[in-house]
Amino acid sequence: MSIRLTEAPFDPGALLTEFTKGRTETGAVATFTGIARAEAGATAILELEAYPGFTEAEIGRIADQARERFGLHDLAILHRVGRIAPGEPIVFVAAAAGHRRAAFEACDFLMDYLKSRAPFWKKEHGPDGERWIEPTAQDHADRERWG
Amino acid sequence: MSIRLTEAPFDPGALLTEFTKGRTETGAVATFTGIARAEAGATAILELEAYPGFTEAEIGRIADQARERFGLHDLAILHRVGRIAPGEPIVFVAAAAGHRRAAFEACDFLMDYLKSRAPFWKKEHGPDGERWIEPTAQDHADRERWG
Amino acid sequence: MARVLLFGPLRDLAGWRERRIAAASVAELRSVLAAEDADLGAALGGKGVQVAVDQAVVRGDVALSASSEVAFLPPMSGG
Amino acid sequence: MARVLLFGPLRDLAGWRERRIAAASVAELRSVLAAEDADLGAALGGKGVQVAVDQAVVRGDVALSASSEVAFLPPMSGG
Repeated sequence: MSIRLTEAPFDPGALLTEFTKGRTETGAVATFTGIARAEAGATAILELEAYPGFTEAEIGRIADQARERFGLHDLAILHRVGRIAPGEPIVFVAAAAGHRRAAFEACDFLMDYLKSRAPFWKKEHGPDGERWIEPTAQDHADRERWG
Repeated sequence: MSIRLTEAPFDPGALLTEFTKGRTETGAVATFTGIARAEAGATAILELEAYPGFTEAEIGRIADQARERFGLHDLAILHRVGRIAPGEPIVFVAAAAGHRRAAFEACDFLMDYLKSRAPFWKKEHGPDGERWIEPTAQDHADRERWG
Repeated sequence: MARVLLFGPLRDLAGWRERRIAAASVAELRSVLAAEDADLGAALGGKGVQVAVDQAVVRGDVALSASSEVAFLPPMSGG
Repeated sequence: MARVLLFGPLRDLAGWRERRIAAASVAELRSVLAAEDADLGAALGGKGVQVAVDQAVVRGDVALSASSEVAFLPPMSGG
Protein backbone atom coordinates (compact mmCIF):
# COMPACT_ATOMS: atom_id res chain seq x y z
CA MET A 1 0.00 0.00 0.00
CA SER A 2 1.37 3.39 -0.97
CA ILE A 3 0.04 6.78 0.18
CA ARG A 4 2.05 9.80 -0.88
CA LEU A 5 1.85 13.55 -1.37
CA THR A 6 3.90 15.29 -4.03
CA GLU A 7 4.64 18.89 -4.93
CA ALA A 8 5.77 17.89 -8.43
CA PRO A 9 3.52 17.20 -11.44
CA PHE A 10 3.10 13.47 -12.01
CA ASP A 11 2.08 11.08 -14.78
CA PRO A 12 -0.80 8.79 -13.71
CA GLY A 13 0.21 6.32 -16.44
CA ALA A 14 3.63 5.77 -14.87
CA LEU A 15 1.88 4.98 -11.57
CA LEU A 16 -0.47 2.50 -13.26
CA THR A 17 2.46 0.78 -14.99
CA GLU A 18 4.14 0.33 -11.62
CA PHE A 19 0.90 -0.74 -9.91
CA THR A 20 -0.04 -3.48 -12.40
CA LYS A 21 3.43 -5.01 -12.69
CA GLY A 22 3.79 -8.62 -11.58
CA ARG A 23 0.17 -9.17 -10.49
CA THR A 24 -0.70 -12.76 -11.38
CA GLU A 25 -3.63 -13.24 -8.96
CA THR A 26 -5.23 -9.81 -8.96
CA GLY A 27 -7.71 -9.89 -11.83
CA ALA A 28 -8.92 -6.32 -11.56
CA VAL A 29 -7.29 -2.89 -11.26
CA ALA A 30 -9.45 0.22 -11.21
CA THR A 31 -8.00 3.72 -11.15
CA PHE A 32 -9.19 7.27 -10.90
CA THR A 33 -7.29 10.37 -11.97
CA GLY A 34 -8.60 13.79 -11.01
CA ILE A 35 -7.40 16.59 -13.28
CA ALA A 36 -7.47 20.34 -12.59
CA ARG A 37 -10.10 21.88 -14.84
CA ALA A 38 -9.59 25.22 -16.54
CA GLU A 39 -13.36 25.91 -16.16
CA ALA A 40 -13.14 27.73 -19.49
CA GLY A 41 -10.47 30.08 -18.14
CA ALA A 42 -12.12 30.88 -14.81
CA THR A 43 -9.53 29.02 -12.74
CA ALA A 44 -5.94 29.86 -13.44
CA ILE A 45 -4.24 27.99 -10.63
CA LEU A 46 -5.37 25.69 -7.84
CA GLU A 47 -3.41 25.74 -4.60
CA LEU A 48 -3.65 22.73 -2.31
CA GLU A 49 -2.29 22.72 1.19
CA ALA A 50 -1.80 19.60 3.31
CA TYR A 51 -0.51 18.98 6.83
CA PRO A 52 2.43 16.71 6.02
CA GLY A 53 2.41 13.55 8.14
CA PHE A 54 -1.09 14.17 9.49
CA THR A 55 -2.67 14.20 6.02
CA GLU A 56 -1.04 10.92 4.93
CA ALA A 57 -1.97 9.29 8.26
CA GLU A 58 -5.63 10.34 7.96
CA ILE A 59 -5.78 9.07 4.37
CA GLY A 60 -4.11 5.87 5.58
CA ARG A 61 -6.91 5.24 8.09
CA ILE A 62 -9.50 5.42 5.31
CA ALA A 63 -7.32 3.33 3.05
CA ASP A 64 -7.24 0.62 5.73
CA GLN A 65 -11.04 0.76 5.91
CA ALA A 66 -11.23 0.39 2.12
CA ARG A 67 -8.87 -2.61 2.12
CA GLU A 68 -11.01 -4.35 4.71
CA ARG A 69 -14.39 -3.40 3.30
CA PHE A 70 -13.65 -4.28 -0.33
CA GLY A 71 -11.12 -7.09 0.24
CA LEU A 72 -8.45 -5.26 -1.72
CA HIS A 73 -5.15 -6.87 -2.63
CA ASP A 74 -3.45 -3.50 -2.77
CA LEU A 75 -4.04 0.20 -3.24
CA ALA A 76 -2.09 3.33 -4.10
CA ILE A 77 -2.91 7.00 -3.61
CA LEU A 78 -0.85 9.93 -4.83
CA HIS A 79 -2.06 13.48 -4.17
CA ARG A 80 -0.60 16.72 -5.46
CA VAL A 81 -0.07 19.64 -3.09
CA GLY A 82 1.11 23.15 -3.87
CA ARG A 83 0.24 25.08 -7.01
CA ILE A 84 -1.48 23.09 -9.74
CA ALA A 85 -2.09 24.33 -13.28
CA PRO A 86 -5.17 23.42 -15.38
CA GLY A 87 -4.72 20.06 -17.08
CA GLU A 88 -2.38 18.73 -14.40
CA PRO A 89 -3.42 15.63 -12.43
CA ILE A 90 -4.38 16.36 -8.81
CA VAL A 91 -5.00 12.90 -7.49
CA PHE A 92 -4.46 9.29 -8.56
CA VAL A 93 -6.13 6.35 -6.83
CA ALA A 94 -5.61 2.71 -7.81
CA ALA A 95 -7.25 -0.36 -6.29
CA ALA A 96 -6.39 -4.00 -7.01
CA ALA A 97 -8.88 -6.75 -6.24
CA GLY A 98 -9.89 -10.23 -7.31
CA HIS A 99 -12.95 -8.93 -9.11
CA ARG A 100 -13.90 -5.71 -10.83
CA ARG A 101 -16.85 -4.66 -8.68
CA ALA A 102 -14.65 -4.43 -5.56
CA ALA A 103 -11.96 -2.49 -7.42
CA PHE A 104 -14.46 0.05 -8.81
CA GLU A 105 -16.25 0.52 -5.51
CA ALA A 106 -13.01 1.00 -3.60
CA CYS A 107 -11.87 3.79 -5.96
CA ASP A 108 -15.29 5.41 -5.76
CA PHE A 109 -15.29 5.19 -1.93
CA LEU A 110 -11.75 6.56 -1.63
CA MET A 111 -12.48 9.47 -3.97
CA ASP A 112 -15.66 10.38 -2.09
CA TYR A 113 -13.59 10.53 1.09
CA LEU A 114 -10.71 12.43 -0.50
CA LYS A 115 -13.03 15.05 -2.04
CA SER A 116 -14.98 15.81 1.12
CA ARG A 117 -13.06 14.86 4.25
CA ALA A 118 -9.35 14.49 3.63
CA PRO A 119 -7.13 17.09 5.34
CA PHE A 120 -6.52 19.44 2.45
CA TRP A 121 -7.25 23.15 2.11
CA LYS A 122 -7.87 24.33 -1.38
CA LYS A 123 -7.66 27.79 -2.86
CA GLU A 124 -8.53 28.89 -6.37
CA HIS A 125 -6.54 31.70 -7.94
CA GLY A 126 -8.70 33.09 -10.74
CA PRO A 127 -9.04 36.29 -12.74
CA ASP A 128 -11.18 37.80 -9.93
CA GLY A 129 -8.67 37.03 -7.21
CA GLU A 130 -8.40 34.09 -4.86
CA ARG A 131 -10.88 32.17 -2.76
CA TRP A 132 -10.87 29.19 -0.41
CA ILE A 133 -13.03 26.29 -1.53
CA GLU A 134 -15.22 24.06 0.63
CA PRO A 135 -16.69 20.70 -0.39
CA THR A 136 -19.95 21.00 -2.31
CA ALA A 137 -23.28 19.61 -1.10
CA GLN A 138 -22.82 16.95 -3.78
CA ASP A 139 -19.43 16.00 -2.32
CA HIS A 140 -21.03 15.49 1.10
CA ALA A 141 -23.95 13.53 -0.37
CA ASP A 142 -21.52 11.30 -2.29
CA ARG A 143 -19.65 10.45 0.89
CA GLU A 144 -22.82 9.71 2.83
CA ARG A 145 -23.69 6.90 0.42
CA TRP A 146 -21.11 4.74 2.21
CA GLY A 147 -22.71 4.96 5.67
CA MET B 1 -12.58 7.59 -29.22
CA SER B 2 -10.30 4.60 -29.71
CA ILE B 3 -11.37 0.94 -29.89
CA ARG B 4 -8.67 -1.54 -30.73
CA LEU B 5 -7.75 -5.22 -30.52
CA THR B 6 -4.16 -6.32 -30.14
CA GLU B 7 -2.34 -9.65 -30.26
CA ALA B 8 0.65 -8.20 -28.43
CA PRO B 9 0.99 -7.72 -24.65
CA PHE B 10 0.39 -4.10 -23.66
CA ASP B 11 1.11 -1.74 -20.76
CA PRO B 12 -2.07 -0.14 -19.38
CA GLY B 13 0.04 2.67 -17.92
CA ALA B 14 1.25 3.75 -21.35
CA LEU B 15 -2.37 3.94 -22.48
CA LEU B 16 -3.35 6.05 -19.46
CA THR B 17 -0.43 8.43 -20.07
CA GLU B 18 -1.64 8.93 -23.63
CA PHE B 19 -5.29 9.23 -22.59
CA THR B 20 -4.78 11.91 -19.92
CA LYS B 21 -2.41 14.08 -21.96
CA GLY B 22 -3.62 17.60 -22.74
CA ARG B 23 -7.02 17.36 -21.01
CA THR B 24 -7.70 20.78 -19.49
CA GLU B 25 -11.51 20.51 -19.21
CA THR B 26 -12.00 16.85 -18.38
CA GLY B 27 -11.81 16.69 -14.60
CA ALA B 28 -12.16 12.93 -14.24
CA VAL B 29 -10.56 9.89 -15.84
CA ALA B 30 -11.51 6.41 -14.63
CA THR B 31 -9.87 3.26 -15.92
CA PHE B 32 -10.21 -0.46 -15.56
CA THR B 33 -7.55 -3.04 -16.34
CA GLY B 34 -8.46 -6.72 -16.38
CA ILE B 35 -5.53 -9.06 -15.79
CA ALA B 36 -5.35 -12.80 -16.55
CA ARG B 37 -5.35 -14.64 -13.23
CA ALA B 38 -3.18 -17.66 -12.60
CA GLU B 39 -5.97 -19.13 -10.38
CA ALA B 40 -3.19 -20.63 -8.26
CA GLY B 41 -1.80 -22.51 -11.26
CA ALA B 42 -5.10 -23.86 -12.60
CA THR B 43 -5.04 -21.68 -15.72
CA ALA B 44 -1.87 -21.74 -17.73
CA ILE B 45 -2.96 -19.81 -20.80
CA LEU B 46 -6.12 -17.99 -21.85
CA GLU B 47 -6.94 -17.90 -25.55
CA LEU B 48 -9.24 -15.18 -26.82
CA GLU B 49 -10.69 -15.17 -30.30
CA ALA B 50 -12.38 -12.19 -31.92
CA TYR B 51 -14.00 -11.60 -35.32
CA PRO B 52 -11.81 -8.74 -36.55
CA GLY B 53 -13.86 -5.83 -37.83
CA PHE B 54 -17.14 -7.19 -36.46
CA THR B 55 -15.87 -7.26 -32.87
CA GLU B 56 -14.60 -3.66 -32.94
CA ALA B 57 -17.85 -2.50 -34.59
CA GLU B 58 -20.02 -4.21 -31.95
CA ILE B 59 -17.91 -2.72 -29.14
CA GLY B 60 -18.17 0.65 -30.91
CA ARG B 61 -21.96 0.53 -30.77
CA ILE B 62 -21.87 0.05 -27.00
CA ALA B 63 -19.18 2.70 -26.66
CA ASP B 64 -21.47 5.17 -28.46
CA GLN B 65 -24.25 4.29 -26.00
CA ALA B 66 -21.86 4.90 -23.11
CA ARG B 67 -20.76 8.28 -24.48
CA GLU B 68 -24.37 9.38 -24.75
CA ARG B 69 -25.61 7.89 -21.49
CA PHE B 70 -22.78 9.19 -19.29
CA GLY B 71 -21.93 12.37 -21.21
CA LEU B 72 -18.35 11.24 -21.76
CA HIS B 73 -15.72 13.53 -23.24
CA ASP B 74 -13.78 10.55 -24.57
CA LEU B 75 -13.17 6.85 -24.12
CA ALA B 76 -10.61 4.23 -25.06
CA ILE B 77 -10.82 0.46 -25.14
CA LEU B 78 -7.97 -1.92 -25.89
CA HIS B 79 -8.61 -5.68 -25.81
CA ARG B 80 -6.08 -8.48 -26.13
CA VAL B 81 -6.78 -11.40 -28.43
CA GLY B 82 -4.76 -14.57 -28.97
CA ARG B 83 -2.84 -16.38 -26.25
CA ILE B 84 -2.57 -14.57 -22.93
CA ALA B 85 -0.34 -15.63 -20.04
CA PRO B 86 -1.24 -15.17 -16.33
CA GLY B 87 -0.40 -11.67 -15.14
CA GLU B 88 -0.84 -10.12 -18.59
CA PRO B 89 -3.51 -7.43 -19.06
CA ILE B 90 -6.52 -8.62 -21.08
CA VAL B 91 -8.51 -5.42 -21.35
CA PHE B 92 -8.09 -1.71 -20.66
CA VAL B 93 -11.01 0.72 -20.55
CA ALA B 94 -10.66 4.47 -19.92
CA ALA B 95 -13.46 7.03 -19.66
CA ALA B 96 -13.05 10.81 -19.45
CA ALA B 97 -15.86 12.97 -18.09
CA GLY B 98 -16.49 16.26 -16.35
CA HIS B 99 -17.16 14.54 -13.03
CA ARG B 100 -16.04 11.34 -11.39
CA ARG B 101 -19.38 9.56 -11.03
CA ALA B 102 -19.94 9.54 -14.81
CA ALA B 103 -16.40 8.31 -15.46
CA PHE B 104 -16.71 5.45 -12.93
CA GLU B 105 -20.14 4.39 -14.15
CA ALA B 106 -19.08 4.40 -17.78
CA CYS B 107 -16.14 2.06 -17.06
CA ASP B 108 -18.38 -0.19 -14.99
CA PHE B 109 -21.02 -0.27 -17.76
CA LEU B 110 -18.47 -0.96 -20.50
CA MET B 111 -16.83 -3.76 -18.52
CA ASP B 112 -20.18 -5.41 -17.79
CA TYR B 113 -20.87 -5.40 -21.53
CA LEU B 114 -17.39 -6.60 -22.49
CA LYS B 115 -17.48 -9.48 -19.99
CA SER B 116 -20.87 -10.83 -21.00
CA ARG B 117 -21.82 -9.79 -24.52
CA ALA B 118 -18.87 -8.64 -26.58
CA PRO B 119 -17.99 -10.89 -29.55
CA PHE B 120 -15.13 -12.87 -28.06
CA TRP B 121 -14.72 -16.60 -27.60
CA LYS B 122 -12.56 -17.63 -24.73
CA LYS B 123 -10.74 -20.88 -24.07
CA GLU B 124 -8.74 -21.86 -21.03
CA HIS B 125 -5.71 -24.09 -21.47
CA GLY B 126 -5.05 -25.67 -18.08
CA PRO B 127 -3.31 -28.70 -16.64
CA ASP B 128 -6.45 -30.82 -17.33
CA GLY B 129 -6.73 -29.77 -20.99
CA GLU B 130 -8.69 -27.02 -22.63
CA ARG B 131 -12.26 -25.79 -22.29
CA TRP B 132 -14.40 -23.04 -23.78
CA ILE B 133 -15.71 -20.52 -21.25
CA GLU B 134 -19.14 -18.92 -21.18
CA PRO B 135 -20.13 -15.84 -19.16
CA THR B 136 -21.05 -16.62 -15.56
CA ALA B 137 -24.49 -15.98 -14.06
CA GLN B 138 -22.83 -13.10 -12.20
CA ASP B 139 -21.63 -11.61 -15.51
CA HIS B 140 -25.19 -11.70 -16.87
CA ALA B 141 -26.62 -10.23 -13.65
CA ASP B 142 -24.02 -7.44 -13.74
CA ARG B 143 -25.03 -6.49 -17.27
CA GLU B 144 -28.73 -6.52 -16.45
CA ARG B 145 -28.22 -3.76 -13.86
CA TRP B 146 -28.05 -1.29 -16.76
CA GLY B 147 -31.49 -2.11 -18.22
CA MET C 1 -17.90 -19.11 -53.51
CA ALA C 2 -18.88 -17.47 -50.20
CA ARG C 3 -16.18 -17.13 -47.58
CA VAL C 4 -17.36 -19.10 -44.52
CA LEU C 5 -15.93 -18.44 -41.04
CA LEU C 6 -16.40 -20.48 -37.88
CA PHE C 7 -15.62 -19.17 -34.40
CA GLY C 8 -15.01 -20.58 -30.95
CA PRO C 9 -16.26 -24.12 -30.24
CA LEU C 10 -17.67 -24.41 -33.80
CA ARG C 11 -14.17 -24.16 -35.22
CA ASP C 12 -12.91 -26.90 -32.89
CA LEU C 13 -15.88 -29.13 -33.79
CA ALA C 14 -15.44 -28.66 -37.55
CA GLY C 15 -11.66 -28.79 -37.53
CA TRP C 16 -11.44 -25.73 -39.78
CA ARG C 17 -11.76 -22.00 -39.38
CA GLU C 18 -12.29 -20.65 -42.87
CA ARG C 19 -13.37 -22.17 -46.19
CA ARG C 20 -14.80 -21.10 -49.55
CA ILE C 21 -18.09 -22.84 -50.28
CA ALA C 22 -20.52 -22.41 -53.19
CA ALA C 23 -24.03 -21.61 -51.91
CA ALA C 24 -26.73 -19.22 -53.12
CA SER C 25 -28.21 -18.66 -49.65
CA VAL C 26 -27.53 -19.23 -45.97
CA ALA C 27 -30.06 -22.09 -46.01
CA GLU C 28 -28.23 -23.79 -48.87
CA LEU C 29 -24.92 -23.28 -47.09
CA ARG C 30 -26.32 -24.97 -43.97
CA SER C 31 -27.44 -27.94 -46.11
CA VAL C 32 -24.05 -28.30 -47.76
CA LEU C 33 -22.26 -28.20 -44.40
CA ALA C 34 -24.72 -30.62 -42.75
CA ALA C 35 -24.36 -33.09 -45.65
CA GLU C 36 -20.58 -33.13 -45.13
CA ASP C 37 -20.63 -33.20 -41.33
CA ALA C 38 -23.88 -33.96 -39.53
CA ASP C 39 -22.48 -32.92 -36.11
CA LEU C 40 -21.43 -29.54 -37.47
CA GLY C 41 -24.80 -29.12 -39.21
CA ALA C 42 -26.58 -29.70 -35.90
CA ALA C 43 -24.23 -27.37 -34.03
CA LEU C 44 -24.74 -24.55 -36.55
CA GLY C 45 -28.48 -24.70 -35.79
CA GLY C 46 -27.84 -24.91 -32.03
CA LYS C 47 -29.17 -22.58 -29.35
CA GLY C 48 -27.63 -19.12 -29.40
CA VAL C 49 -25.67 -19.55 -32.65
CA GLN C 50 -25.96 -16.33 -34.68
CA VAL C 51 -25.16 -15.82 -38.35
CA ALA C 52 -23.49 -12.70 -39.72
CA VAL C 53 -23.41 -11.94 -43.44
CA ASP C 54 -20.83 -9.33 -44.40
CA GLN C 55 -20.35 -8.58 -40.68
CA ALA C 56 -24.03 -7.83 -39.96
CA VAL C 57 -26.10 -10.28 -37.92
CA VAL C 58 -29.02 -11.68 -39.96
CA ARG C 59 -32.06 -13.75 -39.03
CA GLY C 60 -33.68 -16.43 -41.17
CA ASP C 61 -32.55 -17.04 -44.74
CA VAL C 62 -30.50 -14.55 -46.74
CA ALA C 63 -29.21 -14.72 -50.32
CA LEU C 64 -25.45 -14.92 -50.78
CA SER C 65 -23.24 -13.61 -53.56
CA ALA C 66 -19.85 -14.91 -54.62
CA SER C 67 -18.18 -12.24 -52.46
CA SER C 68 -20.31 -12.78 -49.32
CA GLU C 69 -18.62 -13.43 -45.99
CA VAL C 70 -20.72 -15.70 -43.77
CA ALA C 71 -19.75 -16.12 -40.10
CA PHE C 72 -21.29 -18.57 -37.64
CA LEU C 73 -21.05 -17.09 -34.15
CA PRO C 74 -21.60 -19.39 -31.17
CA PRO C 75 -22.68 -17.86 -27.84
CA MET C 76 -20.13 -15.19 -26.98
CA SER C 77 -17.83 -15.58 -24.00
CA GLY C 78 -17.10 -11.94 -23.46
CA GLY C 79 -13.56 -10.75 -22.90
CA MET D 1 7.69 27.01 23.25
CA ALA D 2 5.06 24.96 21.40
CA ARG D 3 5.26 24.94 17.63
CA VAL D 4 1.98 26.40 16.35
CA LEU D 5 0.72 25.76 12.82
CA LEU D 6 -2.15 27.42 10.98
CA PHE D 7 -3.73 26.01 7.84
CA GLY D 8 -5.91 27.23 5.01
CA PRO D 9 -7.95 30.40 5.62
CA LEU D 10 -6.59 30.70 9.19
CA ARG D 11 -3.11 31.21 7.81
CA ASP D 12 -4.31 33.95 5.45
CA LEU D 13 -6.22 35.64 8.29
CA ALA D 14 -3.25 35.56 10.69
CA GLY D 15 -0.63 36.38 8.10
CA TRP D 16 1.65 33.61 9.37
CA ARG D 17 1.86 29.88 9.03
CA GLU D 18 4.12 28.74 11.82
CA ARG D 19 5.35 30.28 15.07
CA ARG D 20 6.82 29.24 18.42
CA ILE D 21 4.66 30.36 21.32
CA ALA D 22 5.04 29.70 25.05
CA ALA D 23 1.86 28.15 26.48
CA ALA D 24 1.23 25.37 29.00
CA SER D 25 -2.08 24.30 27.47
CA VAL D 26 -4.23 24.70 24.37
CA ALA D 27 -6.52 27.02 26.35
CA GLU D 28 -3.61 29.26 27.31
CA LEU D 29 -2.39 29.25 23.71
CA ARG D 30 -5.84 30.38 22.54
CA SER D 31 -5.74 33.25 25.08
CA VAL D 32 -2.28 34.35 23.98
CA LEU D 33 -3.29 34.36 20.33
CA ALA D 34 -6.63 36.14 21.00
CA ALA D 35 -4.85 38.83 23.03
CA GLU D 36 -2.56 39.57 20.07
CA ASP D 37 -5.20 39.31 17.35
CA ALA D 38 -8.88 39.30 18.31
CA ASP D 39 -10.02 38.29 14.81
CA LEU D 40 -7.70 35.29 14.81
CA GLY D 41 -8.82 34.39 18.35
CA ALA D 42 -12.44 34.34 17.20
CA ALA D 43 -11.63 32.36 14.06
CA LEU D 44 -9.72 29.71 16.03
CA GLY D 45 -12.91 29.08 18.03
CA GLY D 46 -15.06 29.10 14.89
CA LYS D 47 -17.37 26.36 13.69
CA GLY D 48 -15.60 23.29 12.41
CA VAL D 49 -12.09 24.33 13.45
CA GLN D 50 -10.28 21.31 14.89
CA VAL D 51 -7.11 21.23 16.98
CA ALA D 52 -4.42 18.61 16.59
CA VAL D 53 -1.66 18.17 19.16
CA ASP D 54 1.31 16.17 17.90
CA GLN D 55 -0.74 15.25 14.83
CA ALA D 56 -3.69 13.77 16.76
CA VAL D 57 -7.01 15.60 16.89
CA VAL D 58 -7.92 16.59 20.47
CA ARG D 59 -11.11 17.93 22.03
CA GLY D 60 -11.26 20.43 24.90
CA ASP D 61 -8.17 21.51 26.74
CA VAL D 62 -4.89 19.60 26.59
CA ALA D 63 -1.58 20.29 28.33
CA LEU D 64 1.35 21.24 26.10
CA SER D 65 5.07 20.60 26.52
CA ALA D 66 7.94 22.60 25.07
CA SER D 67 8.12 20.16 22.15
CA SER D 68 4.39 20.04 21.38
CA GLU D 69 3.17 20.74 17.87
CA VAL D 70 -0.27 22.39 17.85
CA ALA D 71 -2.17 22.70 14.58
CA PHE D 72 -5.42 24.60 14.01
CA LEU D 73 -7.34 22.91 11.20
CA PRO D 74 -10.18 24.84 9.60
CA PRO D 75 -12.93 22.87 7.80
CA MET D 76 -11.21 20.67 5.25
CA SER D 77 -11.68 21.26 1.54
CA GLY D 78 -10.88 17.78 0.39
CA GLY D 79 -8.55 17.22 -2.54
